[in-house]
Amino acid sequence: MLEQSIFYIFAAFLIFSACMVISVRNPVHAALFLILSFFCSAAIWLILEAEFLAIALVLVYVGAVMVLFLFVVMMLDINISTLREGFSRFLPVGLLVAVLMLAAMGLIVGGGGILSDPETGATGAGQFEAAAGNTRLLGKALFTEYIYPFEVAGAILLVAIIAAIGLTMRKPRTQRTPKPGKQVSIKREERVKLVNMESE
Amino acid sequence: MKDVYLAIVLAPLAGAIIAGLGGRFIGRSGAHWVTIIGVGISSVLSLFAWKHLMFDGGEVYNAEIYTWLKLGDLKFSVGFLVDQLSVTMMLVVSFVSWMIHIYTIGYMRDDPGYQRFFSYISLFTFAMLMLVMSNNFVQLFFGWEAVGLVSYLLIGFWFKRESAIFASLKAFIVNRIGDFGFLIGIAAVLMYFNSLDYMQVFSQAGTLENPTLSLIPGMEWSVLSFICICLFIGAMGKSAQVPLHVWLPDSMEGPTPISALIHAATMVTAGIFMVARMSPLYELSETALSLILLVGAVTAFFMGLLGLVQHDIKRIIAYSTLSQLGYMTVALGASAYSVAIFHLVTHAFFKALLFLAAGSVIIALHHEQDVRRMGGLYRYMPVTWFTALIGSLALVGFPLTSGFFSKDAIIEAVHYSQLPFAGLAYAAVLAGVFITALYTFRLFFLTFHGEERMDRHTWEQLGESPGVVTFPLFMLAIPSLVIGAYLVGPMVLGDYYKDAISVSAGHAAWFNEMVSHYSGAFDILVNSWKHAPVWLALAGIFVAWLCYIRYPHWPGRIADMSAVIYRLFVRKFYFDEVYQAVFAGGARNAGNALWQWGDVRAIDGFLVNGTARAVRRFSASIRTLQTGYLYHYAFAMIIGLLLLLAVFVHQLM
Amino acid sequence: MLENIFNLISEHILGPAVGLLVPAGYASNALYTLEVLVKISAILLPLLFCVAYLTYAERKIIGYIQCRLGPNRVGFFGFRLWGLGQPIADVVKLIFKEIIIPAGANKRLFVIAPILAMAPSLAAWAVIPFDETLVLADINAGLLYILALTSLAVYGVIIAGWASNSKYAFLGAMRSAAQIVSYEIAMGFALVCVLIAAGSLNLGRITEAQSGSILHWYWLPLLPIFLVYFISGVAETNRAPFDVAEGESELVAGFHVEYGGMAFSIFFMAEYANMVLISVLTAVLFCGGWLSPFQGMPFLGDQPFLSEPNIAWLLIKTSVFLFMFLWFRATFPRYRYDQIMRLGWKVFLPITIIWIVVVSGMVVAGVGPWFN
Amino acid sequence: MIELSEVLILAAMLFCISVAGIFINRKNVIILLMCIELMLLSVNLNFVAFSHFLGDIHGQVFVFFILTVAAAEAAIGLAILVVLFRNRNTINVVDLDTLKG
Repeated sequence: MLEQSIFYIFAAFLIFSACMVISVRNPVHAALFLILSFFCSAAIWLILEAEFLAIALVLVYVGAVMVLFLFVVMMLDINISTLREGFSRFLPVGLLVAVLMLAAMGLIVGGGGILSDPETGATGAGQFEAAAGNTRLLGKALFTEYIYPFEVAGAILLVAIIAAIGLTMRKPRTQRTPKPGKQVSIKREERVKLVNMESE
Repeated sequence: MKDVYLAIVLAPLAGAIIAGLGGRFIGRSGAHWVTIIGVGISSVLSLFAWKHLMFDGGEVYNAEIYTWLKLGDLKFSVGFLVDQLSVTMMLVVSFVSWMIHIYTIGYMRDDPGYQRFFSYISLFTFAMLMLVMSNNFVQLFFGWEAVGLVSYLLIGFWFKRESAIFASLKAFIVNRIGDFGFLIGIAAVLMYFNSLDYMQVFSQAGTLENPTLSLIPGMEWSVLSFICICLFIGAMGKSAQVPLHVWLPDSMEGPTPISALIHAATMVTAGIFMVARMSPLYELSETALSLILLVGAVTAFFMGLLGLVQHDIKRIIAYSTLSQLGYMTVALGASAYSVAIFHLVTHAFFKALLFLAAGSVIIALHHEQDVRRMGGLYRYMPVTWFTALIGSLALVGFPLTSGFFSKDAIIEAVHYSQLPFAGLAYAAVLAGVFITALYTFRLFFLTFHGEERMDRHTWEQLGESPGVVTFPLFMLAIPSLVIGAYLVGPMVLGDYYKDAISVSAGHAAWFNEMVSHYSGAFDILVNSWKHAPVWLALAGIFVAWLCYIRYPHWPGRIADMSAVIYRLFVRKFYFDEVYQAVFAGGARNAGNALWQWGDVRAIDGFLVNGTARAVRRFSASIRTLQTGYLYHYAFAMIIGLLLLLAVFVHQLM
Repeated sequence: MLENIFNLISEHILGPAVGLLVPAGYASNALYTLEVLVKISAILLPLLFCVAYLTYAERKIIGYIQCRLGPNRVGFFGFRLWGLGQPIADVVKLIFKEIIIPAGANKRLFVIAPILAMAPSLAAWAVIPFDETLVLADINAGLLYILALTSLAVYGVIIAGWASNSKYAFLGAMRSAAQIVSYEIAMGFALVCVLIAAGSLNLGRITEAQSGSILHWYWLPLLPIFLVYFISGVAETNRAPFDVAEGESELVAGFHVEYGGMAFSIFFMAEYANMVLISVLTAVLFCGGWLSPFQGMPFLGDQPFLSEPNIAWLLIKTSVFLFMFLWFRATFPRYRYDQIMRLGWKVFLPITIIWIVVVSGMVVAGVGPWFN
Repeated sequence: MIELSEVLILAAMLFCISVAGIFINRKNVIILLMCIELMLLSVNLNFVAFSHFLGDIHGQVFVFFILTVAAAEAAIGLAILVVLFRNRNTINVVDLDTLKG
């Protein structure tokens, strides 16, 4: 009962923030709402007993990826008004497509318990070992069964790092630093030129 | 004897190499000395070999010297077959060549390509000797091609003259056509006899008399006829028989010694020699013999006609060469191989003599070759006049000269032959005698007698040629006079060739009938007045006297009266024009068509650029789908997803 | 002891109150909620009090270090009492000051920003174990939770800087954000070392894993990590010598230059609360938390009071680290910005990564008294 | 207790909202990226839900990997965006059509 109400509250927040993400004018606000939606889904994942992933979502997405997003959004001097062109024009189309898709998905989901046993209606919910802990289970799966994909994921991240750096790095500007030794050793003749002029 | 034969072949080669590669070091005199000595060695040794074979009872030499390569059972080798036939050829070739070497010293005195020229003619001698001494088809083909190559080099010797280059190319290409047939013939020999050695092939020849092959379905050809005709096509090219004769008159663009050596005495006789050498094969195919007879008759008659209207002194002789080669071919066709070779020998001497005499005239007139600008030269060049007279009489077949015996023998041999076309050939060669006499003495009278038509400058410097020129003239004039009388006994009436030439019994019978009328050279000479040829020759000489000495305005009038025929002759029966239009033009058109349609349109246009264009057109239409706007792609994906979902829902329902 | 007090309060005050106010069907839920709220306030109220007096302590200590007296006027009821009334006076003053929102500022975010800054530093206390049993939420992934919340601290700064619509504030915010994100990585890796050593993410477990003696605490086997963590903590809180986000000399006051009154005081409190949090965490993770330093020692270890685990030990350790924060501020000059980044990326990160390998090796090999 | 379908419908709504977001914010690359993040979030939500209701940890493993790849994607996407803005001075999708046919 409590769990369900918490789920609904977060779900409502999630939907609200997602709607805001796609509809607000300012990209900074959109990013902030996206952060909120990540938070909400992290909370939902917690309810669904995926603690590690929930925290990882916050850690990775909210703590790192979205900071990057905000960085970029804030740093780039974006002309918002031109980007909003056609918003209202495409709103009906977008809504139509979304509604159609939602209807289709709803038909599929509502078409009958996808996971439950057709006869008993039982699901496997709550079958995780209580004592083991989500992180330990996930770690076991990752480092035994999925060790190879895990390594590949690491390689992908490495490539992403290199790519991001390679794309954005600019050559350091050549700095002109004063050299005191040279400044001291300068001679008067090199700098001052005496000119004889007739006075007018 | 092997060393002697090797020396005969290699001495000219050594001379050619030294003169050709080292010409700069040994200088002009070094070049002519080394080559003349080389050819002299082979000439003297040939004489020795001839003597050895003929009088000392020497064995026929047939052996392999060197194996070039082996392909399974097939063996390509260098070997010599020196029998009565080839030793005769060796003697003639090397002797004439020797004389011409000496003559060249005088003729080419001022030419910058002196060493090169000596190298070439020496190399030519080597190639010709290789050809005649060969004991297998590959070496024959090697010599065949080598003389062709040297011929090409020599015709184009004055490579700055455009006409010379054109002529050399023409000779080369026309010879290629003949060589193609020749090569097919050799390939067929290899295919059916599985050997390229003469003796092995000849010994098996009888087994192939009946088998047939069909190149075109439904047409059965005798294998042997096929081989013989193919080989004869080669001979047609080399010996300039109609219709592959067109290169020979043009080859007169080369220096005169070359005209004498190659295009009169030696190379063009290669075809005659080859057919004679293959007599065991030809004897088995009457089809081939008939064809030879026909071709020879046509060449002998019609090419002689062309000689009547030419103005270039060398070209007149060249047409006479064609005509005489026709005579030899006719003899071959009549199975009178020995007579053909006999005429070959005599012709080599007197035709070389005529050419060299013409060359002497040309020297004296500062390279003026047009007979209309000559005349009355007998006063200034008595030696040349005298030797040229001997050569002309021999060519005409005046009794007692060598030409009389050989030509008479051919005419009689054809007379008794009973092959198809024999009658036609007989008429042709008879008429040919008259024509020969006519054009020969036309040339002679125009050059040496009558009005002096050369320009003043030339006239002032007229004089006899130097000794190196006149010496060979004498040396050739002697055999031109006497060799016929000397050789007619053994060669025609006797058993000179022994096994070198084989004639089938049926054909031999006709020939023996002819032979039976005579008992010796004197007998022939005495009975000559009973035969038409002598009277025809005399008539020809008389007509020539009438037209060019007595009434010089006649020829022009005759030409005007028969303008059509005259033009036909002047244009050489339009052979060149037809070839130019049909073959050269056809090839050019075919090439153009292939280029325009095959290359530019089909390959470039359709296959290469066409695919590219198709891709470009296709992609141009496809490209409009790609707006480059991110959201269009996103829409596409989303709508695709929606469709997928719809399908899924539909299935679920 | 504290446990018992709480139980008494729950039984005798909360229970009847809920019974009076809430329908019977929801009573248990309501009671539970109420209990949690009470617990939260039991942690937070002392914390805020602590924060208030930390400011006093800072001024006093730095004053003494700099041969000054520090605040010494405001007292209670006419007594000066070494200026102990100063924090109270400050609070009263700030509460009654008007909050000025600059023109062109994003009003809502401007207001939310200080709360966002404050909230994570308070929320993190939920998993801090004061005792074996005395912890608000004894969750398994406690360390991760801490990590996640510390990473959220950056939002307050960023939003404050952006919403102020001022270039100084924005520059400070950007600096702060980059700095926090950078040091968070070093910090995260340091925590990974700790969790490898302890084999648990639960902070209580980690503390217990260190029991034995002062030499069993993780400061010794993880000495480089201990230093890295603490220094990164200083950087995370934007304290001197890493306080370029405020950077009075060039940015006036950095991200909160436009703030005044209570809004400013909340940023101020957030900063100090963060300091306390880092100090507590350092104590828990590396210095044995509530464990006695005299445990297992000859002579002193036999004393019943000295050797027993006690919340007092945690408080003492925390105070020591807090003192170090103040000490740093009084001692070190401010880092240049590129030096800060260099330190974070090129020094701390490699050290932590190498030490992860070392610790893993030690754990596998079962080195010393720590990893058996 | 929460039903699986409740979570799934929540995820579906989230997905559809992000689809709508892509439609209506078609010019702003940053919002598009955010919408993609939202989509991934909804997918992850599904995975977590299935994992929970099946009692199978593998769903969460997948979420883990998705998070990894999505983080990489976001990093590179933003890097590209920054470079884009530096070079073209705009992030308006309409102006970024150099690759069109």
